[in-house]
Amino acid sequence: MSASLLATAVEQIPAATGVGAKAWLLVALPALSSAVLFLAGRRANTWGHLLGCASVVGAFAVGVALFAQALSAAPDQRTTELPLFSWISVGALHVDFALRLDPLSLAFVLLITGVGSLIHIYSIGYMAPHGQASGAGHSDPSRRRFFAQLNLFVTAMLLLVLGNNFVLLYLGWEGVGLASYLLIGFYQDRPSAATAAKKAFLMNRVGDVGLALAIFLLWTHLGTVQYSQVFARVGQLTPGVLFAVCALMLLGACGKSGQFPLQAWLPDAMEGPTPVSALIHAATMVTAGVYLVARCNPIYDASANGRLIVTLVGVITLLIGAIIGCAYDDIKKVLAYSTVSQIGYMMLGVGLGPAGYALGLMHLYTHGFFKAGLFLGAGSVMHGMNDDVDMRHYGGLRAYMPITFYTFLAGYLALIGFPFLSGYYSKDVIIEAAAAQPGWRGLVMGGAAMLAAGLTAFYMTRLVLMTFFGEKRWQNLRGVDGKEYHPHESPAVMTVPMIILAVGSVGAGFLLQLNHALASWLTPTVGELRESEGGLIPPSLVGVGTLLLSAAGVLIAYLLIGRRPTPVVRPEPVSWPVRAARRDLYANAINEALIARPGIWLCRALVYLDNKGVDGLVNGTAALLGGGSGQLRRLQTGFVRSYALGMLGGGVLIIAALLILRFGIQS
Amino acid sequence: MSTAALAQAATDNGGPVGLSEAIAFWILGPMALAGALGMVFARNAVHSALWLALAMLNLGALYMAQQAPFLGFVQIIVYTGAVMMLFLFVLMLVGRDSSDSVVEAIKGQRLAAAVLGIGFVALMVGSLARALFSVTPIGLGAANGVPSGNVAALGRLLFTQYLFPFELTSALLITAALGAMLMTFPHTRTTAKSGQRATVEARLRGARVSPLPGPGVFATANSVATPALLPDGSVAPESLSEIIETVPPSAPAPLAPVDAHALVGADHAKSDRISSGEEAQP
Amino acid sequence: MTPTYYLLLSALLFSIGTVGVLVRRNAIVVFMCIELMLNAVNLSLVTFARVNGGLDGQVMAFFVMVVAAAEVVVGLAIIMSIFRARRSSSVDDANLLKY
Amino acid sequence: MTLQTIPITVPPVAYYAISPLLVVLGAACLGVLVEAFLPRHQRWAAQVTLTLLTLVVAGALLGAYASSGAPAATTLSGSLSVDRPTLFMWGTLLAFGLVGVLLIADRSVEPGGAFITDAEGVASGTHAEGVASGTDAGRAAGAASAGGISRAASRVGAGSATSGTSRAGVAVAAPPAGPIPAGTPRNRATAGRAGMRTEVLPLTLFALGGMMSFCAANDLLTMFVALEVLSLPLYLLCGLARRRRLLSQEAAVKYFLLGAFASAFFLYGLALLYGYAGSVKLADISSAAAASQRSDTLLFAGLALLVVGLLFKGSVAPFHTWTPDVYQGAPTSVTAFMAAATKVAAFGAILRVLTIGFGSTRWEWRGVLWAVAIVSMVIGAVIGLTQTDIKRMLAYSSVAHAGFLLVGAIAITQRGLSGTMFYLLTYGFSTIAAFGVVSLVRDADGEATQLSQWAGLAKRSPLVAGVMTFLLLSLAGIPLTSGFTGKFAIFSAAIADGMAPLVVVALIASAVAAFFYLRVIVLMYFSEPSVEGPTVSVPGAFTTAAVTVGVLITLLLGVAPTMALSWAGAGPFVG
Repeated sequence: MSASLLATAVEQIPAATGVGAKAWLLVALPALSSAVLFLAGRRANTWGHLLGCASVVGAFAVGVALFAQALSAAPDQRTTELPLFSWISVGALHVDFALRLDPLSLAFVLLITGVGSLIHIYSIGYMAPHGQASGAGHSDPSRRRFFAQLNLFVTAMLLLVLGNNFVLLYLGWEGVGLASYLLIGFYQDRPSAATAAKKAFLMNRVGDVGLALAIFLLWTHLGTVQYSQVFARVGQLTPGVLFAVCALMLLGACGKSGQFPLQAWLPDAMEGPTPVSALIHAATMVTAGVYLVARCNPIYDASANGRLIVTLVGVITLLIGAIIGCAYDDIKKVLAYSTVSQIGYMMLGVGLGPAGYALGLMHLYTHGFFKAGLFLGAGSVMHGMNDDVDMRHYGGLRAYMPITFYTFLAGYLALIGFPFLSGYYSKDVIIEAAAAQPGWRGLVMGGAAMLAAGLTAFYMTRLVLMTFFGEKRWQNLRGVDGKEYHPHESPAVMTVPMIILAVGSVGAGFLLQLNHALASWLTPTVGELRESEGGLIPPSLVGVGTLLLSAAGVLIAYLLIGRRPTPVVRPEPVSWPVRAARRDLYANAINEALIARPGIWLCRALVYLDNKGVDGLVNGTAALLGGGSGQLRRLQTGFVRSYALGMLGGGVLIIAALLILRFGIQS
Repeated sequence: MSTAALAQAATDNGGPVGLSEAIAFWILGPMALAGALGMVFARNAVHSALWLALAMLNLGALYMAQQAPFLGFVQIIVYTGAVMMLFLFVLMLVGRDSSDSVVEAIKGQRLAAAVLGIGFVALMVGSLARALFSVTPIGLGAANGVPSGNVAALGRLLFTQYLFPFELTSALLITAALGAMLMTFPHTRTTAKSGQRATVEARLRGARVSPLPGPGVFATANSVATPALLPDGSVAPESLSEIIETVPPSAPAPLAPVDAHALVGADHAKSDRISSGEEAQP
Repeated sequence: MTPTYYLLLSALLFSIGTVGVLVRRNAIVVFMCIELMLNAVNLSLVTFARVNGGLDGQVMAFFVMVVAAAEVVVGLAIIMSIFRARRSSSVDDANLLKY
Repeated sequence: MTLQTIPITVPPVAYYAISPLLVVLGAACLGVLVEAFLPRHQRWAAQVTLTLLTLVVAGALLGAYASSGAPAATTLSGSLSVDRPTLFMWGTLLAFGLVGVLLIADRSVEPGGAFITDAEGVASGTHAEGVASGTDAGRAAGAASAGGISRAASRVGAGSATSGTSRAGVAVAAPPAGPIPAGTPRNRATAGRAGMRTEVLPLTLFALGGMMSFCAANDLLTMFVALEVLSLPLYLLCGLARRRRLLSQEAAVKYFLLGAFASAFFLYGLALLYGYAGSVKLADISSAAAASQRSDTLLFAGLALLVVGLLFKGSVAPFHTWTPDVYQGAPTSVTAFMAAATKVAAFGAILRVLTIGFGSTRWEWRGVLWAVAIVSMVIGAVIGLTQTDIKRMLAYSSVAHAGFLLVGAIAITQRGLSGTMFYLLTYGFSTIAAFGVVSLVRDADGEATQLSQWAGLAKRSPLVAGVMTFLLLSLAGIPLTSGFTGKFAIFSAAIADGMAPLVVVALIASAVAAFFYLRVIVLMYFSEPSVEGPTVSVPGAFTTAAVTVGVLITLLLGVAPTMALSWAGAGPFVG
């Protein structure tokens, strides 16, 4: 079988030259730094964070050089490979440790190292040992450890996107999972952090199992795991296998990217330090699922059903993410659900196939900027507010932290798709492409995406209003540690990255869509961007409708929150939207009955499901395993005779099973 | 029944069971079975050993009936004569008076054992009967009939076909000898054993000549943990027991912070630690 | 009558030995039960040798005896050593390692 | 009847092929002689030199023979089969033996070695003498310093400080038991003075020789004798720990009784198969299965009983129950050796039996072993979650790994064979080094094996914590470690053989198992060390070498496994 497979000509990918031959530095720099920081111990306390930053900035420089080199080459010459060494080679199985430098991976390299550099720099300030507000129990060793782990993450993430085969991808996949686990549980003294880390780990492993199975399937059916060869032979797969591979990969993507039904770990992951939330759980790692689908575009191109399930997952996720985002008071949780929802847009984009790969990736890119900026802004707010995350304790902060406010505002406007900011260019095109799908699909997908855009505008406006406008509710309060709040602007080492990201949030979208810059850059990898046609909703209406819905979202948020004081304590027993809706909208009884009530119920139901259903499932699984373990270990009574009894029982069962299997069936 | 008659039965033919052998089987078999059952049910360990010896003797006779005279004698002389006596010897040394109590400590153990035992018998009997009742045995007439007989034929096999396992058993025997020494033979002390004279000198030149005061003398309780009191009411330091005092009364290990990543709660972990620590065995 | 009855007797003895291991508490008696199991196997081997018409079964039974003898020595040594430490040869008392 | 002599022809022996085995067994006998004739103070050096030399020489002979390209063959009347898998497993066993002997021979981590000493170990095991000498020691200490209650009180303090977590120390309070509490002055003094019992090294060699015979055995009788040859020394070694005598002895008793019980099952299986096939050669059983006119009941009942014995040695659930207790109670260096090498021997034998003897009937037994593999993976992974002792946790990890190995073993294809053998190699080195690290983390009472005592270890010794982290990641199967490549090899073989559901279970089980490895990592790095926490011993050259070798090979097999994989896949079994 393998001989005939090998006979099929696979286009030979040229080896990397010039700067490309140095691409291993990308991975080596942060890896080395991480190893040094892990092993150096106390000695590195004073300079550890600097080394951590320098390595990522260095990697960014290499990435820029690579990008420049690729840019100067002809589009069909931009894909190169850099074989480092033969990793596993036995019989038919051949796995190289080789880097694949192509437009897709380079785009990710720039994002990871670029945003990564900014967040590393920001972390110097955020994790500073002497700041009064950067979390409990900080001291130098924890900062060094933080940078070691953050560098480990960057290494793994770069391997994930740079590998030229699925096994290397899996290596990075596991690596980022591990780093993410460690970083979520960074504040070891908080039980909730440990729980969140555990949950993230478990749900990620569920996804990993899917990815591993998909890789095994590809390997057994194609005899190779290298991208170029797998993609060249996709035609040899039967439709059943093809769909199974698509579905299993999607499972992996769902686990890593926090997509339905494995979304619940992502909001909990906000237990980690805020820079981690910005880098890992907003800009890079959680987009690995999108990367996976985009990377495997030849596989998904071959399976319409495979694409369909991707879009379905995307649509469901973007809706529930947006709805649940309306319900939280925790600033980071709102942003986290927003991330879930935005990644849903990306999944929807890449699930559209050739019509959407570039769009999904563009949104990934712009989202990387503005969501990282928003998280850093949230971190800055928390930094000034004694690490409080409850928006109800904020209010009127714009006067106290102006830089944070304006950078945050830029990210906010970009996210809700304010015209000519980056979100406008990237999100609206996905909505348009989705709406342009033929038949009911366009209607459903486009409609859902537009609705979610309105919801996005609502919850983000609410967040901004509650944080930066209105009464200074914190004046009469004390933090959990009993201290008064003294909001203040963050140091320059934190604000500068925020400013840079804000500039990116404003301008990136325009630049990337100029002459379809990103789309044509990505063409060698994901193919030509194809316009889809045949949607039931006219394209012009989609754009206008999205804008109108967003404006309506902003307006409603202003009416509900901006015009009236926000209770400091979340009203009980009814949740605040109900009360707010009753007070402000009761005149419009029909409106309430038809729209607000069901909306609120849906919202509550989803929050309930999310908290009780998925959380319950995960925690239940953990409890089941733990409890099962506790019960099962009681079988290990310590009595030799019990053990012998168990052995005899096992033996009798085996004899009986063998005899029954052999004879019971026949005679 | 004499062994000669059994050997007679063994020499004349091959497989089919003759009448004399059948009679022998129906006498010896039940006796072996009785020996086995007696071993399991005898409460005294020594009785168990004797019952087992009975079973083994009968088995030896059954070997002879089955054209295996050499094995039969080895069984009786080596197994019953030597190995079982070794058992008895050790039993006399260590476990003679420890009759098993009637109460079963592990819940459901006897019932489960009986059920599994019966199940096992049923499976084995079923498969053996199904496989073999219709098979005609070939018999060892030919194999044992070589000029030098059963023993030489066995020896021939041992040194040709089974040469390697035979050599390998030497490793086993050396291990056994080494192990017995290692486990049970207390070596000479590294310090010279002190004689009577040295002991006397040590005592007379030591701090105290008289015996140590017993616990509880002049005290309000007769527990060994209660120190003796001197006439002035103070505690007699010599009466403090070293063993009891050096061991903290309840010694929970200094617990490290509860492992937040464990899947069980703190109380669970604590109970583990207690139960996995060494409790006094009743 | 066929030699199969020997095999049935052997199966019975083996099972009795097994049950004995499960219900007896004195380590030495448990060990004797294991010896009974080995003896039962020997009976099977001898009978199979006769049924198959080859001496291999008898040789194997011989090997089993040798192995059993060595095992007895090691086993009794181990039981002796734990008896010295605990003053008990009950297998139920050796119960520190659990869960 | 006249006595008549017929000359017998000695079966041909391929001495070159089996020279590694002969060297190991011969050196073991030589070791016994050394023990008998050399004066006490020279024995340790002589035995260690002899043992290490033996392993190196055997390895060199093995390498020379393997590279000579000699065809696979059976020798000694077909008792032993020296084929490519045999050579691979012999190499693996010799390597584990070398690393294990380094750990066993180390005398610097535990002063005087981890095994009982001449006078102390056995004598303190006896009740009367132990209590008496303990009392003597106490009185001597009392007489030496100034008398009075304060003195006694200070002894109480010292006693509780040193025996805070001491198992042996607490056991003193139990009326029937009375070794010297670990950490009492006398124990320390004698420990420093007296050497360890050097008989452990010949015993280790005997066990190694038994393992080598076991996985090369081509008939069931040889396999049975080899099983005993490998088991008896291990039973003894388990009971020889210097510290925590009660636990060690209990481990020995449990291992012995259950091992003898399991080998009786193996033997009964052998008898039934002999009855079925008229021979115990694996190839004959296979051909009889195709041709015999007897009912297959004997074949399958025999197989089942045989498998019970083999699975017991491989610690596959539900025959794993001895594993946690014995791994915990045995001296750590013995546990390391046993965990790595016994697995190789057991799975080597399982592979051979299933491939050669029962390859033709695989469809009948496969489903049953599926179930066994699933049970083993689930039990190992789930019960491991709540363990509080690191040795016990590694034992349950071993049970889970046994399940993974069984997944590879029941795909009796060439790829399954090579994957399983490669996995044995990777697992063995990781686990042997992990136990080596465990032996380094100590407090006043010896090894600190409670997981809670490992909290914050990274702050005390980043290097040891780092090494342990790496090994645990390997056991969890994280890429770039050998654990990943091993799992990859096994699972891809199983998928290729159409066992996808089993692989799904295996992946989930490994995901669950990864959790308890991570838990240790988190504990080491993210928890504050307790004040009275364990220290990390500065290892002697031997332990350093052993752990270093284990870590390096774990890394090497993760990064560049090609060579080992191709060795493992060099050829099929020859029966």
